[in-house]
Amino acid sequence: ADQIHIAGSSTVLPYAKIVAENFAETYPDFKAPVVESGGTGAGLKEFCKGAGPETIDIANASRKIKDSELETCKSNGVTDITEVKIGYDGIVFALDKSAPDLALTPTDVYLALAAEVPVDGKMVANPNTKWKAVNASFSDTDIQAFIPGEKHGTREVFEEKLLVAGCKATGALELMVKGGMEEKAAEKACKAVRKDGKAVDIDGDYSETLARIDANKTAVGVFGLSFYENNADKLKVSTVNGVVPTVESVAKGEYPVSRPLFFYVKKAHLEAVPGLKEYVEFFTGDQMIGPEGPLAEYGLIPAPDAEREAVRAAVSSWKNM
Amino acid sequence: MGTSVFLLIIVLIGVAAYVLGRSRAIAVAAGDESKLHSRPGYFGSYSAILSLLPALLVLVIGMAIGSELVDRSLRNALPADVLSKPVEEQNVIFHMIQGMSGGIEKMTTEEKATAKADISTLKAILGSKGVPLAREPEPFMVDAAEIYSSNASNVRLSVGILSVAVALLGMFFALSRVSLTFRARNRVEHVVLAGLIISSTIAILTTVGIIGSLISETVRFFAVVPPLDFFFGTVWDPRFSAAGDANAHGQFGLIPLLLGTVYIALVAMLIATPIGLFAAIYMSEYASSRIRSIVKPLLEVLAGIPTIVYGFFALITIGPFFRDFSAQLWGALTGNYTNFIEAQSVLTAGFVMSIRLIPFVSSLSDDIITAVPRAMRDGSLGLGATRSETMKRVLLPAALPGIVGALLLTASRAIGETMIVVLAAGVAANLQFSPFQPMTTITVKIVNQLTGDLEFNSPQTLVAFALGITLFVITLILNVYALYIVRKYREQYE
Amino acid sequence: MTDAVLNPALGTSLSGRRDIGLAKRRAAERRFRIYGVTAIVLGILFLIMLLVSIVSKGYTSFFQTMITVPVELSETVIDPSNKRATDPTVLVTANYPVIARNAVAQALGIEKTDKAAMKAIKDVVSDSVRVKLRDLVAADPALIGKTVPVTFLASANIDSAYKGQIDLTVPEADRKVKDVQLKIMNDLHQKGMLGLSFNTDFFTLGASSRPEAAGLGVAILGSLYTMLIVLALALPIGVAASIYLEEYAPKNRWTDVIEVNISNLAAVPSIVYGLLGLSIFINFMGLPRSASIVGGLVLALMTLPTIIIATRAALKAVPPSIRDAALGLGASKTQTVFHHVLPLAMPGILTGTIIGLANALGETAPLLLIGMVAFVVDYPTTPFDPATALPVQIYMWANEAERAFVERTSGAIIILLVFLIIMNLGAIMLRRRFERRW
Amino acid sequence: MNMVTDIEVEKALEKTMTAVQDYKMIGKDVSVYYGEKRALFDVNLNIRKNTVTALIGPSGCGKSTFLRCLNRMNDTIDGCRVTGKITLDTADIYDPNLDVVELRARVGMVFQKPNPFPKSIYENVAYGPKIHGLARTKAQMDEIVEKSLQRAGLWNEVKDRLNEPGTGLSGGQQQRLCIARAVAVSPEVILMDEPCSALDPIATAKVEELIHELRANFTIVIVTHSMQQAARVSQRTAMFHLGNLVEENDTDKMFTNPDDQRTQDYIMGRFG
Amino acid sequence: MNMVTDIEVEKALEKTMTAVQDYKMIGKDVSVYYGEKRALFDVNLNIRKNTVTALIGPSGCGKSTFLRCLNRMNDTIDGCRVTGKITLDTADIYDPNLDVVELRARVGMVFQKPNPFPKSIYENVAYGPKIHGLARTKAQMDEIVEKSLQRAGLWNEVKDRLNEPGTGLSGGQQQRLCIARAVAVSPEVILMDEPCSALDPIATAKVEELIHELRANFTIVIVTHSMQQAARVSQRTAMFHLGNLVEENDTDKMFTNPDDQRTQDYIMGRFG
Ligand SMILES: Nc1ncnc2c1ncn2[C@@H]1O[C@H](COP(=O)(O)OP(=O)(O)OP(=O)(O)O)[C@@H](O)[C@H]1O
Ligand SMILES: Nc1ncnc2c1ncn2[C@@H]1O[C@H](COP(=O)(O)OP(=O)(O)OP(=O)(O)O)[C@@H](O)[C@H]1O
Ligand SMILES: [Mg+2]
Ligand SMILES: [Mg+2]
Repeated sequence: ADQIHIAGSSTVLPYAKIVAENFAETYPDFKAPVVESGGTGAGLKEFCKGAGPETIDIANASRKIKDSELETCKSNGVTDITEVKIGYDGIVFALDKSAPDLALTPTDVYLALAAEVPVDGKMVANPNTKWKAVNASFSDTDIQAFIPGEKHGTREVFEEKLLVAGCKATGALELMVKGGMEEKAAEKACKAVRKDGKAVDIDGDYSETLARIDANKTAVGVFGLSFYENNADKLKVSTVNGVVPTVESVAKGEYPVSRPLFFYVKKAHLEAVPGLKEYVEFFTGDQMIGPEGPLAEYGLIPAPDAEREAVRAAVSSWKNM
Repeated sequence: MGTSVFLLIIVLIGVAAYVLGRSRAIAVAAGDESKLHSRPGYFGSYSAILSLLPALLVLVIGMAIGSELVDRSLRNALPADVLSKPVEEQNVIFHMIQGMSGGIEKMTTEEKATAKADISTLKAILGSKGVPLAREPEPFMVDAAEIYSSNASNVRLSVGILSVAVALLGMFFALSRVSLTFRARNRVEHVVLAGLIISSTIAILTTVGIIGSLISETVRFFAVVPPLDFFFGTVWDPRFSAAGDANAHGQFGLIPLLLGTVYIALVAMLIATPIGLFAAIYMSEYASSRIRSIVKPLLEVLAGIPTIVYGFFALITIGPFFRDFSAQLWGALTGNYTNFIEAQSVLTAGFVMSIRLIPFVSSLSDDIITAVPRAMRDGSLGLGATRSETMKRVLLPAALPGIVGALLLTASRAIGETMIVVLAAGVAANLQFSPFQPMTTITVKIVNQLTGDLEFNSPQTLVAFALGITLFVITLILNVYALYIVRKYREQYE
Repeated sequence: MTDAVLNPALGTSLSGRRDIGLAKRRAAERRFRIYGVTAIVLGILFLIMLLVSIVSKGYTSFFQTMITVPVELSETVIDPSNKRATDPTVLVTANYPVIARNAVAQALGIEKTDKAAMKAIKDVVSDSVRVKLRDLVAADPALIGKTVPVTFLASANIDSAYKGQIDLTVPEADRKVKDVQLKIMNDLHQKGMLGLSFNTDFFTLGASSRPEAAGLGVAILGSLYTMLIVLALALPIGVAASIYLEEYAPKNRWTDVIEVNISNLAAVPSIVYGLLGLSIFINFMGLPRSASIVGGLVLALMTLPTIIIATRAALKAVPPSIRDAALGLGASKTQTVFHHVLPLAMPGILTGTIIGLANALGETAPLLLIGMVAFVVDYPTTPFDPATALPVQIYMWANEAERAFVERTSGAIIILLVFLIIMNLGAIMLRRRFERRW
Repeated sequence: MNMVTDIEVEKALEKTMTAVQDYKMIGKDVSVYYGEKRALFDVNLNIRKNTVTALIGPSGCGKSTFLRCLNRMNDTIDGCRVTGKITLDTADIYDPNLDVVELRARVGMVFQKPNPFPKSIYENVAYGPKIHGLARTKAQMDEIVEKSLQRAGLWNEVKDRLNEPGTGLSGGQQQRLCIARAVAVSPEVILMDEPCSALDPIATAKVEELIHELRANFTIVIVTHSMQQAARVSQRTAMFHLGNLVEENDTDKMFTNPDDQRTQDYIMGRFG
Repeated sequence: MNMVTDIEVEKALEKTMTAVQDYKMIGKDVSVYYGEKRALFDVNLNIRKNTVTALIGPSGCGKSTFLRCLNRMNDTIDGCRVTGKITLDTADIYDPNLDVVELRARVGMVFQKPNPFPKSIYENVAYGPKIHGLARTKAQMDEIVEKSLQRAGLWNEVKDRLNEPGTGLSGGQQQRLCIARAVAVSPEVILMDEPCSALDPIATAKVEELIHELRANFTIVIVTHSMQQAARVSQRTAMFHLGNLVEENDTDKMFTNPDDQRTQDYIMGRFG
């Protein structure tokens, strides 16, 4: 392998591409890295297949590697892995420019999209069909939401940060536990999304969601912050808990819905693959993941300074997981 | 010397054998080639085959056996403490040594000396040669790697020499057999036939490969999710279990996917079949050759447009059109402007898919109708039948088995279609019967479960393999049945 | 009999009495014909709808907004400490974008100290100018210190704005292109320094995260390699298999199994072939990921059934009398097949091959699993190098966030279609030479 | 062979009749082109009612081509163009308003190569009557089928296997099936392109007899290579050569004392 | 027709010769089955060297089937099974070790329906010599082609368009082309399945003359429907009926005084 080979999350892909391109321009001695997109799972699977010239060097991930995956890795001889957190991905609700404004809270999201909501102290199948029914301050339009499908890492964040939060806030969780459910099961039930067509899973990318909103002007869609910013002329964003999602508000932790993005480096390849070390160092430098870097410009939410320093420290010592 | 050098030598011998065999045959014939049993070219081919085939066989098999032997001796030579480790661990070390041996061959003597002196530098040196090591090498590995690499090169050399010898032997043997009565053509044709047979088994091998590559993961899936729940479950919700039991896995019910698959394919076929068939009929019977030569390729372009394009067409144009149209229609009828067709629906997917299927139906049917002997047409026309009567009563019945075959082929395309459905029908695994509502298909789920951010060894990913094998078996059963029908038709008309 | 002869009127009267339902049948005939025309018109209408929507969106991608200004390749920026003689890397890592920005500023008479204006210029000039200037200087270091006119790309946003694809009624805050940039654009345009020109880069460049610098070069080359492999494998193997099954094979269980198998393989969803390719070619045989060789192998397997089915149909259509003729002359079965039957079946085989190849050319799903959905910048020199393919590039661009990729997506589709049409035309020409009715 | 004598008796009868008969079909200046190539040159040939007209001539001279003009079967050949005028009972058959279906129902055809449909024997024969609606009941259809098969001398051979495919018969049987099929429509004119070239003498004799019978009600044009056959079955004979009509005459005269030298030479076997 | 008299002279000569001639091919207890159906019943028929043997009999009686046994063309029909023994010069042609290609090169065949290859006329004729290596130079091949076409009486018609496709010829020309093609290989035995059924009399006469010429060097078996033709060209005649060989005899005897009643009836046209 005379070339860095990267695979994994399609969320990280655009950032990896920018870095790869700048890397190639800065280090013309090295070939430009090849960046595959196939999803975090597929990327990690390739990554954990073993150490050898025919295996990939870096796996991009939009979630932390799972323990069971790490185990597989280890049993295949991929024991030395360095984890690199590159920043955060903000998750926003956006509507068509022509649609009425929306200012959501987790409670609103939960009441609008959960499969079951508490009504008069009982859990019933979600009866809300209009936003007005969820929150009197909203407009009288149909609830129609395009949310990430289950294959997306974003979905997990959506569930944890909004549905479960809303579930707790409305007291539904309590209600279920009282009703005899175990805590864990109840939490899981909170994450169940209604299946009557009001909430539509999107397994494609954000551009598909955008196309759907284009075709259905009153619908709300879930996007990555960067995608929204690139399409701000068509979309308008909803606040969550009154906070407008921006790179700053997410970075400061004011905006609640975000997730970290990672990549994993196979240390066994560091010497063998020309440019791998340099690539990782280049990536983690402030000229890339810093607040002024091109990734932030594209929509990556930079980690706080301290976190970035920690990442660089981990990289320079090639810290093992 | 590398294997490729030997390969080149053998090929050269083969070329030489051809030339020699041919000229020897001409010499033997002494001017009257018709006395030869076969053309001189066949003698040449015979010699070439005899020198090439066995030699290549020896080369390939020899290399395989040789490397297996070398591997085995390496494994046996591993230190006892390594052998006592778990198998995965052993494998890792084994592969490291294998990798090292490749790297050591590229190292200069100085580097070797450095590495021998200080084992900790080895990793860096090998790295600079593009050989990654999974962990720090140990001294015993270096020795093992050296033995391994010398063994391997010995094997390569001896197998290479052996195969060259076999090639030469084959050539001389072939040349010695050149005579007037020698049936070179028959021999060559046997080899050709063998080649044809081998080609035809590629299909079987592909099937075996598909099943093989699906089966192990499927077994892992069924170890977690009971097959009954999978095959007869009516709810597809991989992350949520029915009973609310936190530890149970989600519901992997196949039925909604299966129904969606069949439903969408059915809608597509219902639209594509009449259009495609009539287009084919028009082109083969009515259209002038000019129109035919324009229309046919135009329609074929439809088949060539990537499915992803159709998907976006459905998503952006057709879906919204159906939705708005239905709203207008409903409004005009009842005064209440709500859409009864969803933008993403069975109808949208079926419709857009049918556009892509039209050329399949028409192109295949056209070829089949055209292949019906002209005398049939003349016979019917000569009796005063109109063209349409001729078509309906004579040509179509005669072409029926072929057309049924074409339709089945098309239907299977419909079932296997992925990208259009993803964008046009949605990913919602609904169990319902309205063509105006979204449904999803098996293929969509295969793609989604595999390419997402899901954990790669959880049942959520593994289910893709179970779905794959299910789809495979379904189409297999369908095809067997279809073939049976086609055969019955064929008997009737032959 | 004699009576009949004596009554010659019988013949005509018979026809006079006869009602063969002409009016009805003529109507039926007309209806039938109309169905046919309707079907064809519908088919072509669909095609036109598709094409119009693609071409109208994509044709603009063949033109690109370029800026041509005199650029001073100032030594102070490129090599301030004059080390290039000893350390040539300075020429490579120099801050070329600044040079370009300064050049634009100079051309418009903007002071370099005007931070806001300089920032605006930064967003007007494509970052790819770095490579452009670097290559220029690297090729001829003597240019350093001189001022030469250079043509480089405007940024994607400016490109979109210049092409009128950006809705300027939207409030400035929500636009990617701000008013300052628009002013710079217009100023440059008025000075004749900015305009559209044919976008050769679109065909030659590799992937890029910058829409304006993204091209199809790698994808075209990758598709080419892939298709050549498919053709080289699937056509001979498919034809060989068909010949065996159609001409030689005894009709028994085994051939039944093969036959069912083949029609079944034609129905296997392409994604499953991806799984096959991953486990056989990459995991088992150790072929490289993301390479056209694996893509070609997988697509060849996928195309094989299509070709076999078409070839068998074509072979079947060759009348047996031709085989009899050759056999009767003492041609062996093999000679009969290869000298007569196969050439006659060629048009049909070609049709099948085209359909198969067209499918393979447009296929995305299996390539997803073998790593060809990838960001590849460098040209593949062999089929073993990482590459993408056209449909994959389309798929990836379709998923890009930046708006400028939308026209490129359509542009790429247009190119893919052009390839398809060229393939089709070639085959049609071949087919027309041989087509016959028996 | 007592059949032959029958024919001779008939022929004597014939002579007196021809005079009063008028023309069923008239071909005037008929030329045919296959693409660039001209296959017929201004042929003027009239077909008499209730007469058997034989077309003879060396191979490739355009007999089949002329025959196929008479029911416009040439329309089905790409690139084939017909000029001149042909009438059927005064109606111009190349009139654009004319329905070729009606024409072909009135002018039936039997081809050189047997071309049964890949259907059962019964369906083969019933096909024509069915599309033209000639039988209203199954019984009527059965009758038509039986009668037609009998006329073609095939009934006894196939009556027990009417439901077997027609393609399973031997070549000769197939051709007779095709004749039965044409006859079943009861056309006014029947065109036969070497109908007996695939038949054995006995079947040939049967067909000749059948032609003889049919002549009472139908007008028949037959292309044949066998001059004996032409002499036996026809009353009028037309001789073609290189796309030209050389001579048309009473069969008797033609074979005894032809007007044209070429005819004489051909019949004597001096060229071809 | 002076050719006929020639033949008669020959025939007289023939008589004395037949006695000394031995058999070129011997068929012993030949039975043929098409799947379940039996088409030939224990036929014992020997083919004499340098003799023309005619096979006659009513349609469907198995003439073609027997003929196709002689060069194993029946092998190509699925489900066709041959029992019994057939030898060519003492060699069993159904011997598994025998190369059927070689057999067919020695026993050539002309079919009932003209089946030229869709190639040029030249290539049609040259194909056989090419695969059997009969010509080493283009000039030799040209000669073979010209000679073969001349023998088939086609040379004058096609000499200016040797490069045009053979399928563009008229039916009769096509069949003569096929004969030329078969002759070009110079086989020992030539099987002809109604070779003249698509030919006009002149071409037929030419072919008959050709058959006559060829007999000097080749052994010929010809299936024909025309008893006149059988009488004209053959020295021996075999009569089939319902898959059985009824009688095999000198042609003269056969047509004047056959041993078998059925032969007599058939020749007299009493059945078929
Ligand atoms: N479809 C066609 N395309 C081109 N030329 C043709 C076609 N059919 C016939 N011809 C040519 O037209 C001429 C007359 O052909 P036609 O078939 O009418 O002859 P024919 O007298 O019936 O001959 P035969 O007795 O051999 O059947 C021939 O030269 C032939 O080559
Ligand atoms: N391929 C076949 N499959 C089944 N039956 C066949 C096949 N070929 C011929 N037969 C049958 O075998 C019998 C003998 O046929 P064959 O063709 O030998 O007759 P023939 O004497 O040549 O007749 P014709 O004079 O009509 O050519 C017929 O009854 C025919 O139906
Ligand atoms: Mg003709
Ligand atoms: Mg026969």
